Amino acid sequence: MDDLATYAENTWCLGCGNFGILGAFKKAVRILEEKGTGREKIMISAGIGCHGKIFDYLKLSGLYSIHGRSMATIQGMKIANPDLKVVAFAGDGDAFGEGIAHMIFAAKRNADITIILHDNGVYGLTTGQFTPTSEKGFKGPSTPKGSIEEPLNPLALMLEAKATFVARGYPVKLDHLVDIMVQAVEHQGFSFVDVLQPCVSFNNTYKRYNALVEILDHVPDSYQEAISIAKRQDKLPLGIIYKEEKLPYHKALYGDWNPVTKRMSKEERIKRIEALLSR
Amino acid sequence: MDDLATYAENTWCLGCGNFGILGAFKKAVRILEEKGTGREKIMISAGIGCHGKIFDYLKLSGLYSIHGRSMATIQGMKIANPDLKVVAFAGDGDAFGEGIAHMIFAAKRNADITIILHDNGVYGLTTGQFTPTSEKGFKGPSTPKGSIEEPLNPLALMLEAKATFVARGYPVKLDHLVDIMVQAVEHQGFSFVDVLQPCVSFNNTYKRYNALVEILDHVPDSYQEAISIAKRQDKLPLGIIYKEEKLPYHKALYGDWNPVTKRMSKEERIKRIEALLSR
Amino acid sequence: MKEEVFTFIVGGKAGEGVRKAGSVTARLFASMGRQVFNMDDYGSLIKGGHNFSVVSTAKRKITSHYINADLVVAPDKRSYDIHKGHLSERGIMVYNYDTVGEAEGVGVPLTTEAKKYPKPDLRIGVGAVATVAAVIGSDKEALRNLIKSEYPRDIENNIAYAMTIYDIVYPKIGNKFQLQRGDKERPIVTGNEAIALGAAAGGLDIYYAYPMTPSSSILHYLAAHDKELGVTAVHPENEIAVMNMAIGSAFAGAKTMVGSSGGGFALMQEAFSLAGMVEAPLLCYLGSRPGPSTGVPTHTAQGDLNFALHQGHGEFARIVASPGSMEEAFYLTAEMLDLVWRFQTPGIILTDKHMAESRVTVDIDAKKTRWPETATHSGGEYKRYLDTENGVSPLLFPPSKELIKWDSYEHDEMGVTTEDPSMIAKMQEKRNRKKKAVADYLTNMHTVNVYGNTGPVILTYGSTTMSVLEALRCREIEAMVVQPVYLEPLPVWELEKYKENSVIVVELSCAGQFASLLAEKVGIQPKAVIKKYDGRPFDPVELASRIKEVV
Amino acid sequence: MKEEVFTFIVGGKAGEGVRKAGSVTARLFASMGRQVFNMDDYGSLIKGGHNFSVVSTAKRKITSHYINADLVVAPDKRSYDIHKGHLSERGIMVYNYDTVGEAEGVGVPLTTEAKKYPKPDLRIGVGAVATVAAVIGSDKEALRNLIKSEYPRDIENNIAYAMTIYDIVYPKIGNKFQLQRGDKERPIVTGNEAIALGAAAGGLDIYYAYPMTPSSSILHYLAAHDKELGVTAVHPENEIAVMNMAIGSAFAGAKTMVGSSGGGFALMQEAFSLAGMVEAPLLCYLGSRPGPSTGVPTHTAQGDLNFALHQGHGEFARIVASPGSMEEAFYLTAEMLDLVWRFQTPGIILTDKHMAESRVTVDIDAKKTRWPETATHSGGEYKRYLDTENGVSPLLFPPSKELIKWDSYEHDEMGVTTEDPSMIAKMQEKRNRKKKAVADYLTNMHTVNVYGNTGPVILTYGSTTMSVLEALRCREIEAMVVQPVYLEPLPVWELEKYKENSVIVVELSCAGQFASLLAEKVGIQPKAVIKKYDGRPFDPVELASRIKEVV
Ligand SMILES: Cc1ncc(C[n+]2csc(CCOP(=O)(O)OP(=O)(O)O)c2C)c(N)n1
Ligand SMILES: Cc1ncc(C[n+]2csc(CCOP(=O)(O)OP(=O)(O)O)c2C)c(N)n1
Ligand code: SF4
Ligand code: SF4
Ligand SMILES: [Mg+2]
Ligand SMILES: [Mg+2]
Repeated sequence: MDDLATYAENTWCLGCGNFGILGAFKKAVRILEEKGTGREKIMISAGIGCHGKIFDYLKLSGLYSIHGRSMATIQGMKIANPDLKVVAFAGDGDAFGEGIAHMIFAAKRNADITIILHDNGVYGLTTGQFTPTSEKGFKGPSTPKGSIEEPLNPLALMLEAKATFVARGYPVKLDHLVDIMVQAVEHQGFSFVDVLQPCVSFNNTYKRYNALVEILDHVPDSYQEAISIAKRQDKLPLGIIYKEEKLPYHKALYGDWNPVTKRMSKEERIKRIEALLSR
Repeated sequence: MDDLATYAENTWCLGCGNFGILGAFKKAVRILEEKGTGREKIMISAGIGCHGKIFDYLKLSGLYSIHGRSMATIQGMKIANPDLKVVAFAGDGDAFGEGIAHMIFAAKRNADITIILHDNGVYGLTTGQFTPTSEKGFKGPSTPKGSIEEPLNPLALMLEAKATFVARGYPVKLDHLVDIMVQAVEHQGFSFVDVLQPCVSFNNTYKRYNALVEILDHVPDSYQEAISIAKRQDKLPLGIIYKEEKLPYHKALYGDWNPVTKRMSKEERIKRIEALLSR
Repeated sequence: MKEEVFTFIVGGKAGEGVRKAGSVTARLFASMGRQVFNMDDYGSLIKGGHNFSVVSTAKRKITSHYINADLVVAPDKRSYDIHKGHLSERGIMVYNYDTVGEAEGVGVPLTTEAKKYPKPDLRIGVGAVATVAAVIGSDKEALRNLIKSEYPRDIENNIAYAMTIYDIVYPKIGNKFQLQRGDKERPIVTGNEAIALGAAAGGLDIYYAYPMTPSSSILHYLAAHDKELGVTAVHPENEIAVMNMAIGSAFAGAKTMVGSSGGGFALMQEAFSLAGMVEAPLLCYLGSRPGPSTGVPTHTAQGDLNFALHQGHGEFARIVASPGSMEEAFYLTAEMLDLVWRFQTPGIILTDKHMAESRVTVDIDAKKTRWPETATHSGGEYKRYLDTENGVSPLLFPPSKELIKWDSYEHDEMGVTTEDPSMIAKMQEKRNRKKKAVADYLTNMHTVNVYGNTGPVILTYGSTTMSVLEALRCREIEAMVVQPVYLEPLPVWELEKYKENSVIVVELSCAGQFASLLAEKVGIQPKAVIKKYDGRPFDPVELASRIKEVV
Repeated sequence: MKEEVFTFIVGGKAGEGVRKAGSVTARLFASMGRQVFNMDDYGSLIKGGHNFSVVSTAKRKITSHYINADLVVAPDKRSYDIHKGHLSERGIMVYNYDTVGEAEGVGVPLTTEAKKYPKPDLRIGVGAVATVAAVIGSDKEALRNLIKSEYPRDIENNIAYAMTIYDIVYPKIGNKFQLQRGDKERPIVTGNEAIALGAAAGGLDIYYAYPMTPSSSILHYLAAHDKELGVTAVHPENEIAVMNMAIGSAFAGAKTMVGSSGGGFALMQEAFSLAGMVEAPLLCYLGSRPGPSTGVPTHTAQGDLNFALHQGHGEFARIVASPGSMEEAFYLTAEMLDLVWRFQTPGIILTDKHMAESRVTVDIDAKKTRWPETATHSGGEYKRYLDTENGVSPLLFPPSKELIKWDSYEHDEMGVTTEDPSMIAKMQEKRNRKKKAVADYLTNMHTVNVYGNTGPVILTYGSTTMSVLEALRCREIEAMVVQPVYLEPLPVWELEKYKENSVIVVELSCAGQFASLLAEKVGIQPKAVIKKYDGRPFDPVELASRIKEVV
């Protein structure tokens, strides 16, 4: 019995890379539970798109957000109650189109959140338009003659924005992806997992990815190395590409305060307001 | 007589770096005129902030936009009539806070526009809050104990976003800045000029900049070199840091069409609609 | 239902050609000179789930699909179960014997036959079309031509398969419903196509949009036909870029339009207000779906009326109009382009998924539109915000020796920023005066459609107009249908006539926003408000009963 | 104007301590137990330009500044020229002899004396304060203490300078206006401070905002007092992040609030609708300034009423309220926090620059607020969107063994996405039912302030209430002032009483939005609408004449 599944009907296309992401995340949750992080502490969110449907399929609490905003949503959750682990499933259109500002700033401030990018190089749910990560020349209904824009490199961009955990996974390498997800959630700070996700309906990249992926045998030692791995074109290296320990945002903001569990009593609050008023 | 000035009262603080930017741009316009680009072809825009006031002070046509959007505004102008040269004066809060998505995408698609960043590391007009380019620890009214976020590096970020012309100027080196501006406007594609702009009221950086700036003696040969120059901390190199020729967006979009000057006649349009309808 | 209407439903999984089968069938009927209304009911997914396409046809004008069908083709069990409840009294169920097994109706081995060719799943739709052809007694030649033109990929196999299915179906129920030919063959368009073409006919230069159901197909259509129409279509990084780029383009003299649905349009509101301030002529398209928020993306609702009427902070004139037919969608879009340019202020074409995506036969005369007329500067010193009697200042476009400054701050006539109290007041008055100018202008225009001339008054708007008209037709109810085409300014001068009547309001909203608007602005106190808010458009028969109940 | 009111104006360049001088003077009057209203008129710039601060004081309650002053201090020529027109009949002009030269009034060498110390420009404000002290006959000891506590930097020099100026002024006009002491010393707060404190008193946990005049000072105040109040203040990358973070925080159980002005609030509208859909308790602060678009950032207007009332696409309940005094700003904010948590829907506190930034003596009892009461889950299987009679479902916060799903799509009771027509209709009804629940609840609350009980009825709202009350006071006009505190739902049940009266509406709007709202929702046809829309608040004397004209 799959106690991490809901009754929602799965409507992804047969063969979609999202199945692997769903499966991997369930495994990751089970491992996290074994390691002491109960599922009731793991909050999820998602954007709108095929990727977002994972929200309905996972029996985990959270907030199904809007296009491009799940990374803001979970930052709000984390700031409100830092005891929670927060994870957003994002689409490439979602995170690097509509939501790119939130991505960059979450990284920059080292918000203690995890972003799992369902990177299929296409707006799946809106029938196949090009996205910020689509290759130049990509044909979709808004670019019938081929996209005329350069793609963004999500890994390099997140590194430039000072992300403290950057990784790439591939659902075909399921256990490897599971391991990345576990480490990403455990990382105290901004963790970004770019998942190469084939979209069988609009951008079927299985063949290309199968030929190009290569599991890294170590976590690169330096930011420099991370950047060059992120920018490789000949191969698509998989694994943790960069990892750094740094004070997460909420700790820098209020130390070990917790707005929800350590809330000041009403009496104390009123006393202080009175004091402020009589100053 | 200053025929590039309007009757608007200048309300910048005495000593503000913006005066230099204004002066430099006027010089640049005159040089561009000499080189054949009449001022009536130079359209300007600006965000909201101290920087934005340059719009009122310059006797040039354009649209005084809203916070964070001037780079979208001028892209629209360019697409409508590619015969125009379009320049946006942007603030650091403006361009790298509210408007960061437009900056990245304008660069990525090589929109043929020029961005002049009044980079003062502060929200000047709203009384001194930290911005995306403020140093960690910067004290402003929203961060009275000091900013807890890492600053963005505008040059490196624009390079990562595939800008085809990236430069840094400093109003104290006026003629050097003028030259950069001229080249930026002439560049056919996305040009970005990061101007180190001291704000005497909230972030007086004259001393620091005077000590650290250093005029580059050549345009770097490679993207790699550009990146490392952009990331230097010991010095603040001034000059054109990167330059690349690449098809600008509007040409990739519609070749040598011009939506406004080459507009199809009504008769022709109707004929074609009738044909489409009867298909 | 009068038997003059014939309805066909085909169901199945998304991605299996169901919607295509619906549209091809619509084409088949249209080619017989008949009129057609084709509505797709589909979910927010790419493959799987359950989809269906309803095609209703008549020899006369038809403005709605009917949910009860004379012929259902059910390729799978789910379709069978769902649509057996949708059979009319005389209705026939044709089901896929391979997936449904023994059941009531006519079993056809759609899958077994399809498996004789590659990609059998994608052929089922062709089988459905062949079934319709057989049932209505189309000859095989006509079917062959239809398949050829509509399924250009793998034509031979498709034709072979179609013929096989035709031959299986024909002996059982062939010619069961002999449909007469109509008067002439008409083009079929969706509401969005009508709007895209109407905009083009009205002089559109550039269209900006970020995809969002149900507005995306305008972007797709214009991107596909850009060179052909001389229209540039741009898909930027987000809706905020869309709106601001569009304003920049308008500044440079291009007739621009943007499109989105509720969520995306919400993001444009800051720049909508900017358009009000700089006095940018800007046409916006808002295609509604059930909200709030993400809501039900692929279904329909009229819940964004107040949202459309009150967008943007501050005070400025805006024009909101909602077409009541595909033809009107075409003409009105061109007309709105003219109006926003005439008054230099933003305007909204409000519609919903039901109109945006339904396919209908139309009579459109593209010549009956005009290009925008604008007040243009005629010489002398140019003042962008010249204070004129009606609030409209002449336009001038770059490049020009004159100074052209558009300003988001409050400004003087030159477009230079001001904080001077008397200038602020003057400019507020100038912009507010335009409201009156627009209203005055509309007074001399056709702003309200009135259908019928006796019986109770039914007030409705937008796509629901089509449902109401068909409801009246199908049950031969006598009523007067009054549809304000313009919603802001609301043509109170026309609507006041109906204040004393016994009025029924029909709309796709739970809150009854349209009814409130009429009550608040016109003083109409309706006897009844017929509402629907389950994401689906009205079925004419059901609506007719609800109307009969209240009259 | 009754002489019970004393008004002081100080003008000068921005950045030279003009506003500070105004606020210190206000403090001086307050320390005498008097009441104070202090309004700053400043431009959108940091240094230079022309600024002025008006401080009016009385022994009784005072709810507006007066534009005609008994004492003007003009540090420069521009101030002199502008404010000589602002002198009351008995008014005295004290000007800086060094910059103005020989002129009417009392010349004082403010600059010459200031130059004896470092940074002379920054001292002029101290000189203005010393002038006031001399003119009202404060003793030097009081002045010394005031300077000490209000100008903590470089105290000694400031005191020395103040004493010099006092000694120059005193012989000429010292003790000219002997102000009596009032009943007790009261705190002085701005509207924004009252709101920040009211939110804290009502249980606020987190405040999110991106700076925008005139809302920024809430962010600044809470950031400065975060530890002290146990409130977290966050300034994210943009307004969209603000709103979405806030909703995420509400999900996790934190009482959150966001704040902005028109343009920034426009950007939040997509997420405002999200709050409606997920049923997030969320309090928003909207501080108006003249629009549309960037408009006049540092001035005032009530042009965002319709914008506030109709935000977000789709249909859902929202609560909009606007306080009519600083005290009300305090209590109402706490009350609104309770309401949005009680009904789990977004709410807006609407105000404007005039209220947000003016400084007023207040009587606030912080104990008179309560913390939000929320329906909470009491055990058993949890259903986030349990369909209840009033539409409000119990809340439960993570971490919990129960599944807690908030969903922007249409959803079932568990919060799982649905496209099912009957579920869609059910949830639309649930959310729309909350409107009635809110209205019912408000029926038992104090929703309309009524001042006075005879005379013509004056309807007004928000900050303009303060202007109207002072206008009536200063000219001793008898009238009933009716101020709806809640604007959505509008307390029609209370306002209907005034339908038959002869009503005057007063508002800071060109379009007359408030008057239209009353006409449309209540059926009030005002005899006159007194409007102002030049970015400045009403002056009570001028307003009194306009009221007298129409009654
Ligand atoms: C503000 C807004 N704009 C547009 C949309 C329409 N929309 C829904 S999903 C989507 C794109 C999804 O692409 P991506 O994030 O890559 O997700 P995928 O479907 O590929 O998983 C868009 C544009 C929306 N829901 N909201
Ligand atoms: C949508 C929106 N949010 C906030 C503001 C308020 N605002 C005006 S200027 C400004 C910051 C300006 O900073 P920057 O761009 O760095 O310009 P500077 O004043 O430093 O030149 C802000 C936040 C606004 N005008 N619009
Ligand atoms: S469209 Fe692509 S991303 Fe979406 S479910 Fe199908 S295969 Fe997956
Ligand atoms: S505040 Fe700073 S940026 Fe603004 S005008 Fe003054 S010095 Fe210049
Ligand atoms: Mg995608
Ligand atoms: Mg700045």
